[in-house]
Amino acid sequence: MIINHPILGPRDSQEFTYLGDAALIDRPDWQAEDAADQFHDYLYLRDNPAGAHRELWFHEQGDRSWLVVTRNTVTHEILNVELARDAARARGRSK
Amino acid sequence: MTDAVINTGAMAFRADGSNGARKGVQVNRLDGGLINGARKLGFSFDGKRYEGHEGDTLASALLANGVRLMGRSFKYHRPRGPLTSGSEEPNALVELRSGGRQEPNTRATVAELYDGLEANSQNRWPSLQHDFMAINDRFSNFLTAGFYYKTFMWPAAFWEKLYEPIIRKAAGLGSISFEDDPDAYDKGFLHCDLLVIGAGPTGLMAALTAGRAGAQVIIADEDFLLGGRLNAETFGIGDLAGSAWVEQAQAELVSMPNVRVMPRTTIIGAFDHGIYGAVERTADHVLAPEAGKPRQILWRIYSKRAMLAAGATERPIAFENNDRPGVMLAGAVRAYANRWAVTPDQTVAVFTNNDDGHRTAADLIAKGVKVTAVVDTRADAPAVEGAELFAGAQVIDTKGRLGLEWARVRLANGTTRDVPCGALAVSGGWNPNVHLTCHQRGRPAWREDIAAFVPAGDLPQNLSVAGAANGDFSTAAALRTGAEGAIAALSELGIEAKAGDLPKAEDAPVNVTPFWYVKEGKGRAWLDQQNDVTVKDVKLAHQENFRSVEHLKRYTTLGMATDQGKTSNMGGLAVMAELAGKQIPEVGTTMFRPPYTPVSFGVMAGRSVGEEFRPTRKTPSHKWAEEQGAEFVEVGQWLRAQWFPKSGETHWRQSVDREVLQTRNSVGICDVTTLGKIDVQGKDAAAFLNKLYANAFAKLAVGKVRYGLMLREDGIAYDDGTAARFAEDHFVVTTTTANAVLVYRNMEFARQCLFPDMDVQLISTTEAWAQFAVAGPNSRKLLQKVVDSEFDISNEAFPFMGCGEVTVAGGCRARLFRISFSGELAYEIAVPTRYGDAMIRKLMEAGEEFGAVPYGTEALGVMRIEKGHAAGNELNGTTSALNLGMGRMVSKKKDCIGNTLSEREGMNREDALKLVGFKPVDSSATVYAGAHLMNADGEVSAATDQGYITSAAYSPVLESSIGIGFLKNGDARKGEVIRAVNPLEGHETQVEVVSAHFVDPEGERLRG
Amino acid sequence: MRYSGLKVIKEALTGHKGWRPTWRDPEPKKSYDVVIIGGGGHGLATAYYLAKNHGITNVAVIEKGWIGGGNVGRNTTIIRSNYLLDGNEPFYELSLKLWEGLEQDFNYNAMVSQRGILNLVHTDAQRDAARRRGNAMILNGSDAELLDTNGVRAMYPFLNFNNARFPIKGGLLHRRGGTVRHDAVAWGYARGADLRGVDIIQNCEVTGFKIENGKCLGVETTKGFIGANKVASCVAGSSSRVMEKAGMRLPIESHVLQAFVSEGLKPVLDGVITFGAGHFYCSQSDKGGLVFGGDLDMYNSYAQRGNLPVVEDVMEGGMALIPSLGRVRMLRSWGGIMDMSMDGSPYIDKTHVDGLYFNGGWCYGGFKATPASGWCYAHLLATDTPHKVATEYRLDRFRKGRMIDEKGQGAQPNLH
Amino acid sequence: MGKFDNHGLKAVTPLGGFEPRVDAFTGLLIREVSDCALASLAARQGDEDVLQSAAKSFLGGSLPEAAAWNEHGDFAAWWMGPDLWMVSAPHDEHELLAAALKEAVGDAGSVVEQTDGWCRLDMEGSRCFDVLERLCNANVRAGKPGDATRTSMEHLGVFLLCREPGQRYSIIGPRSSAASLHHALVTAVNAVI
Repeated sequence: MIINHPILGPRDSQEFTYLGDAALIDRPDWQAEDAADQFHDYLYLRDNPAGAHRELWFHEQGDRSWLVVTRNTVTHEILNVELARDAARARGRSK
Repeated sequence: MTDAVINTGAMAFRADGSNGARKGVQVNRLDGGLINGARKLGFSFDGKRYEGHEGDTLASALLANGVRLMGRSFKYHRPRGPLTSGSEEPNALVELRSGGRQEPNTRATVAELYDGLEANSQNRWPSLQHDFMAINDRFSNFLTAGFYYKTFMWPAAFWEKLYEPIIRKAAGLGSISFEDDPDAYDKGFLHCDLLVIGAGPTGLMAALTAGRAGAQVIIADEDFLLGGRLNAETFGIGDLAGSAWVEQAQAELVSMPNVRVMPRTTIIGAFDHGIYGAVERTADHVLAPEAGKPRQILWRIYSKRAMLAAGATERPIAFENNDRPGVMLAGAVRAYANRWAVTPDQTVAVFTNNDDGHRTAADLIAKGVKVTAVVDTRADAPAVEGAELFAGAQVIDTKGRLGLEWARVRLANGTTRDVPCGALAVSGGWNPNVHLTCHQRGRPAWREDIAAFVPAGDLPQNLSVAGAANGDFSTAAALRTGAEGAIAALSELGIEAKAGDLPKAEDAPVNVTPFWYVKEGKGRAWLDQQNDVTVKDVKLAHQENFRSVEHLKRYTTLGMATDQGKTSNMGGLAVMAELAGKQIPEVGTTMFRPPYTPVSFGVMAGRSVGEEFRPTRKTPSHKWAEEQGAEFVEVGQWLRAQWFPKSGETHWRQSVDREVLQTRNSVGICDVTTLGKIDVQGKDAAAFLNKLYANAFAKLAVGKVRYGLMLREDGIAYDDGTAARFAEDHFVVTTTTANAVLVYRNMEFARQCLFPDMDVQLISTTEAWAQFAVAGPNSRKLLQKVVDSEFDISNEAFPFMGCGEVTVAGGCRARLFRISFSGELAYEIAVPTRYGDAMIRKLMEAGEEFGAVPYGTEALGVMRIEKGHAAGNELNGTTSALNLGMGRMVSKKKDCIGNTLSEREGMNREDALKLVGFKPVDSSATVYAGAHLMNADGEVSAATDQGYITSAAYSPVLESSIGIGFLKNGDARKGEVIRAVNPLEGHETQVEVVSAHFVDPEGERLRG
Repeated sequence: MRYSGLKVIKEALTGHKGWRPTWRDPEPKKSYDVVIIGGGGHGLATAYYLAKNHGITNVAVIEKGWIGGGNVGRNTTIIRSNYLLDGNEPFYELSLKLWEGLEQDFNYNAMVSQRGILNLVHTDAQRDAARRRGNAMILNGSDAELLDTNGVRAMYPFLNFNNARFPIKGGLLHRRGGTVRHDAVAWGYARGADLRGVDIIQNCEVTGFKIENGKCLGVETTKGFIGANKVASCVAGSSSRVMEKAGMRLPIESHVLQAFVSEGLKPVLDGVITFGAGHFYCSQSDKGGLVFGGDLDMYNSYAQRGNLPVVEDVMEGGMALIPSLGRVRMLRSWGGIMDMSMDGSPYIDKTHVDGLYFNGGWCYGGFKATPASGWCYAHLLATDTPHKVATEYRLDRFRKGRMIDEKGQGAQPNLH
Repeated sequence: MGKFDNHGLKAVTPLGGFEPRVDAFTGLLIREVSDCALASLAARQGDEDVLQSAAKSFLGGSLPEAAAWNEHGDFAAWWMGPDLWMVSAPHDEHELLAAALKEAVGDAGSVVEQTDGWCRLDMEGSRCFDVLERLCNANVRAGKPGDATRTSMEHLGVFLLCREPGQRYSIIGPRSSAASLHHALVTAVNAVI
């Protein structure tokens, strides 16, 4: 596979390490009332779609950026790639 | 691409029509052809010596020498000759070469002849002519499709003891030598705008069009001669003979620096996003590769656009005894005649359902071969000049024990005629080579007018198909679609290519009347020649409800042969369709998966073999350790010294005991460079580490080191190490050797994905520093001799868990940490790696007066077990901080990765496993890591399992074997005697539960 | 009809006219006691054991395509009972015991062949882990032997003992492990279930569940609504897609695993060998092909195909282990969808919907589990209590912190 | 021996010698380069511009863009990742490069000594394309001077710096695997030449 890195352009997916669903960015608040449930759902449950899937790839043999890649799990077509840091901020994560 | 490598040797004799040297024992050699009659090549088959010519394949040379019998079939061991002239060959499989180079199942039809070639037939005993296993053929009525599912079940034990060993011995095709392959293989990467797959008229025209437009082009063909069918046919292009046009096109392509021409290169698979796998056979056409040069190269081709111009494969017609040596595809017979100047026999008959078969007859007649009949299933078959035509007729049987002698023909009027022939050229029409279009699950569609599947549906991204591969069978269509395809592909890349004038070429329509198998006769008609699948087998599968194409293939093994069904699938589908009263596409399509043709293990492994399987990481003291005669052990990719034997020591335990005792009594030195070191800086560095470690880090003072435990988000401990604070905004974190990469990755995840606004910068410095542990009561004294005197490293000035920058050996920059894994007064000292070799020598020299010893990973392991320090065996991915006895370290006052989920009920059971120590009641007994723990009394079973021992060692200090491990509710059971059972090796040891801290439990030594 | 050698001879002599369809192709009835979704190995085994063990024969197996067309039709055929953890080993030991009597039981030769599985050991830590595992196996009634280097060499002298990057220090041998002719398992169970009255309905896709007041009443299919007292999902790689129709999110990700077969060879490898230092395992089929595989492709996928890097990785492992394979050719590759669970262990459980049951999350270990999976799932469906060897396979185990994590990799499915 | 090398410890090169190793082939040279000091330079959040200008005055020129390298007098730098560079200078004169760089950028950047974390092998000669295409997936034939590509060769992550397309490259890989990297290069050269 070729991942179109937002900074570096097309790079072979072999340079990357795959983590999984980009929802792993949305780490729950540890002080929430139902933190235990939220953490369970966060860590263990997956939409696992057959189709567009937002997922985390780490450019380990490259510039060490984490990327959020939107990829079709049926065709492997890559629909969008963004820096995970930007995606995380867009989802309201900070410190 | 100025260095495009191409063997143009074959071109030199393209026009060479001389045949003076060819006759003689090559009884079936004809005139003309694209072989070099002037260059004779000697070779052997089954020990018998023959001669062929440059440009021959093994099959063409054997045919020239009158040899039709080249193999035996899989199940019935029927005698077989070549069916084809290409890589789809199912019958003529041989063992090529010998010794470590012995190569089973090589298709004689594509094995390029070289001087000294050695080949042997396979799957026969004692000889190809007299094969004992041919007795199976007599019992074929019992050995029908799937018969083995219905029998061999009684008595139950007989399957493995009797039936299966016989079957296994009889099965298989070629054999390996069991010697290591002596050849090297390479891998590489290529990039292009347009990859053209296949160098027949379509591919050549596409490459010319794209090359002239200045695009980066790669054109690859599995054959050693470019041109595809043009080499096998007599019709010309423009004013030139087909092969002459090829020569001209090739010369132009080779002259273009932007075109890479790759003969002998098979595109094996279409992978995601335009990546193609290609195997280039660089030395299979010579006796042995040059030293250092590869036999084959696996290229990963990154293409922006690709065009499949792979042509088509002819399909046979099934009829009774259609598998005798001499029964061949008509296009193959034509190729042997026109390209290789060979006829399989002096008398040939033709059996066809389309016009293509007639070409074979015409070409053979033109070459002076006697064509005894053209049998055409079509009642309106066109006339043939020079041979008798039987229109509306069928071949219903053949005869000839080890080779075809005659064919029986049912004429249109119902009578039969026996036609003498040593070869029968059969054409059932052509199947486009759609294989690569299926590699990403694209499903071909049926085209009625040519009675074949063509590419359809979702093709691999950016792949187009042209020419015969797309069902456009004429040469003119090939040239046109090749050019048009290239133009279209390049225009998508913004490259303008021009069509130019296409040369004139034959443009015959496809005249085919589908005809798949002859229904007459009680005997067997072969569909899959290699696997011996017959029409009867398909009928039986239908009768037993194995009616989908997938069930059919699996039940009968149709299409599972080394040709991957290229010559058999369509026939099987057609028979099933007819039986089911369905159209062919309703029964199913056959999909193809990579590789297009089988690929060797060697080329897929490349240089990753033997000791080079994976890179080796060496420590800074490696060379010195080698000089000391150290034994090394693999720790991940690192090689670490395991122990340092001294003369007179005959057992590793002696060395290890000595290293431990001397370290504990005086001082020992160990290279600990392999531990991961990650530099963490930034305004939020402390807050960041507070998130990553289960224990608190925010308040660690500058100049101090703290032990830290990292949890996964699921609350399981996965790594531990230390973090040293060099400044308010600067830490150096250590990880275990095994987890260095993982911890660094996880830290980046936290930094970029979880806490993107924290000001933290990370970088690995593992390799930048050579780090040595100096441990033992004399470690300070030793270091005081090495650390420059302006640095006070006394206990007061440099206390336990201190860290700082110093210089050593008169000004060399160093980092000093007062940390201990051994439990002794200990330090770790780091210098820039380039000085590591000198540093170990310096340390040893300074330690001489104390009797300093180097110690390896074994002694390190003993000492950490004596101290009850967890390592990889304890941090095994299933243990929590609680299990490790560090439950209280997990801060409840802050958010850190893993703390929420570590509170789950199942991880906090009352009888949770706890890390404790074990000492054998009988001090001469041995404790084994991996033993399971059982109560003192009661049954030994899984149900009564109390835990397990994770690590064990002989402690020379305690003069006893000791272990640490996890015991249910272990910390409340100290003093209890239980059993450590190891039924695997027949041991059972009574052990006392003790603290895991065997040596210096109060930790006084490290603070001294 | 009973299969036997005599029957084969009789048919051979009478033109094979007597063979009947191995299973019928009935039209679906309006409703069943149990509807099993998924005509793979597990679904068919469940139907078989429902009928045989529990006398429940008013059962339909509904299959989207052709039975046996999923992972039971594409796997590396290995059976074994060499698990480490209490939650797993008794289950796999039951499975292996069922394999051992399976062919006589369902009267179909699936070529269960116990030629042994050898897991190679390269380091002391691996030997410690192998010892713990071997002991766990023995304590659970399975078999294990710990070999040293010479023991391995005696079995397979052609492995790389000369210049290996990761020298072989021994291995854990499980003699009762082996291989099975995978397709035959599906056909054998199908035949056995069909003979007992189970309806096997092919080319029938489930399009939805009918759930009213928290109770599942049946399934909507491409052949219409089929009512059921109990609906049992058993669809391996399609688990998430099917259960989504019942409103469930699962602790499952779908990944692709590739496997490979070489051209046919005269005998090379008698048993199964697993090379822990590289990602490679291999056996040789009765037909002569080397059947081998390695790691997942690592990314979520429903594509049923993989990519080149893993092919290379696997074959590098093969060459590193057996240097005489250099000239052997890989003939075919394929990719299956693995429903990877969050701890590498499966689920056999009720769901929050009354009458709806779930079996899945088999990762790439589903084939060997087929008999026990069917046995235990049938038990759960028939009795509404988990079978005693499958009590841990609960969907809520993560909520409770009771993971069954053989590999110790945590909640990252592609690492199991 | 440089001015900071006047102590009792003698340096060895990544390939283990006292002198850098040179391997000569017909038309191609592989040269170990061990006389460079290296330091990584990372921008602190919010201080990216400050860092750029501080680095500019220290180096005598701008830090390179993504996937590029450049040199200004004694100093060279290549891009390693977002807001992260490696700076290089002759070791004899700049053994304390990291300290000097830190002083120059102050709190705007994080600096880490990297000198001995790496080994560098320079390849020079006309067959570079043919050798490199057997080693890494970088599209070297389309490359230009100033490219700095992170890629891998025989399972080793490396930086590939293009000095002159087809003619001169620097390959910078992990120091502990210097021997494996060197072996991979020499093997590839032997396969090509």
